[in-house]
Amino acid sequence: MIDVLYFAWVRERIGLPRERLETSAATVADLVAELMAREDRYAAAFADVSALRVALDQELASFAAPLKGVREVAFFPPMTGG
Amino acid sequence: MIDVLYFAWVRERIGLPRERLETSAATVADLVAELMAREDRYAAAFADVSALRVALDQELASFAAPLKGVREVAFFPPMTGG
Amino acid sequence: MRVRIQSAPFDYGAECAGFGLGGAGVGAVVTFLGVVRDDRGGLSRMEIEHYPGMTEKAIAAMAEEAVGRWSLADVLVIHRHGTLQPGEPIMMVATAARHRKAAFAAAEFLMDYLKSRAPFWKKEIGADGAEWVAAKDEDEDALGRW
Amino acid sequence: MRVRIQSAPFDYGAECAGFGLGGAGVGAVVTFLGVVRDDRGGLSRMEIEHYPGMTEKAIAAMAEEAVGRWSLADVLVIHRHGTLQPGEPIMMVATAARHRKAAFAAAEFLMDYLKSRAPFWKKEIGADGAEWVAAKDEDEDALGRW
Repeated sequence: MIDVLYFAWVRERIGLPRERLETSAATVADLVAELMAREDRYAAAFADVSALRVALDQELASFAAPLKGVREVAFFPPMTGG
Repeated sequence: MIDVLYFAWVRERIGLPRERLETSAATVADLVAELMAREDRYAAAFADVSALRVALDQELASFAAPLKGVREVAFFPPMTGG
Repeated sequence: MRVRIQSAPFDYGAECAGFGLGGAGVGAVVTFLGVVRDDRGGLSRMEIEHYPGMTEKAIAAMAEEAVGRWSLADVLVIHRHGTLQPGEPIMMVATAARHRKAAFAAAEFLMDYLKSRAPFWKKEIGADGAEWVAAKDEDEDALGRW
Repeated sequence: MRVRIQSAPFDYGAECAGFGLGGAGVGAVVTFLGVVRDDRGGLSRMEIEHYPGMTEKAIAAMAEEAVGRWSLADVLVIHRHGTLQPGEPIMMVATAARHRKAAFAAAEFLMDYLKSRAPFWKKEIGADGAEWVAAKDEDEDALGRW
């Protein structure tokens, strides 16, 4: 089981802030492919992953990163703090 | 008549903060030569003009600048504000 | 070193008062205040979303790096989330160092990293609808200088 | 635009409070505080001499140039003269602009020019006597970037 969090317009497109999933995805990219195959709203949210960022256990990571041992994945657009 | 002001260690070496002089010096450098010829304390203060700055009527100037029309000349070391 | 993430307003003047003072080696304090700007004149409010947990960790890591790189005597970061009005303070950064160059560099470093690496997202709500603020290439590029 | 040259202490927190706010276009405020540092541990006081008249004119000219170059919404410079104790605030600069880059650049510009072009001279009085602070080459060199 893995916690998946969505922020900003990713959250709005998918329609929920977080969910708990059973997945056998080996990498972030595999998880994205799995989600996109589930429903249109996921396909829409992940249509352009170059516009997205991912964090694994609250650290920025790449879409090629492995999910082994990870408890929390978060997807969001580029940050706009400050 | 011209007002001549001294600041920081220039003031300390010459021993006064300002004086009013009658001079026919054409340039700042001429005035410095006149002063140095007056007394040792002036010669000591102006020994190394590369360590000094000059302002004419409260604007930074060069030692080659003409004195015509100037009412106030100030000599001081490089500034250390801030 | 203090990092505060909060929805409540903060008092910039009160935070600046006395910041970094008390140590014999501090010669320079730099403080930065970010304010909600109403560029097009129709902004009714800004909503700032963040990632609780990651936000604190990410900013603490930036602040620690700044302390190490510029030998800061103190650093403070405050960042708000939630609903803000135009003209309201969003966030502040303060740095205290021996010399002005270090205090300025550390404050600019923190601002550049907060802009692009702290998990905040801004949404502008105005007369003509709501829009997520897009990240700017120049903000990403600014990281290159560090 | 305000420039104040004074022997009296000033209250950094109070000066920061509300500085630059009120205009819809202000997104960034940078404030700098310079403090008397006791590097060698034996400083009993600092005496700052200045050139009344020229000081105000020189700083006003720098502040006007900064306003023009970085489209500042506001600028404030306070500089003390007379006798100061270690740890006491010497001077401050505040800038308000649309974006952070302009506010930072203007504040650093003003600091660089105040260091080398405002007619102040510092003398340190300590256990081992009194000494005029020497101007640093790096401060003069810093002007080159503007």
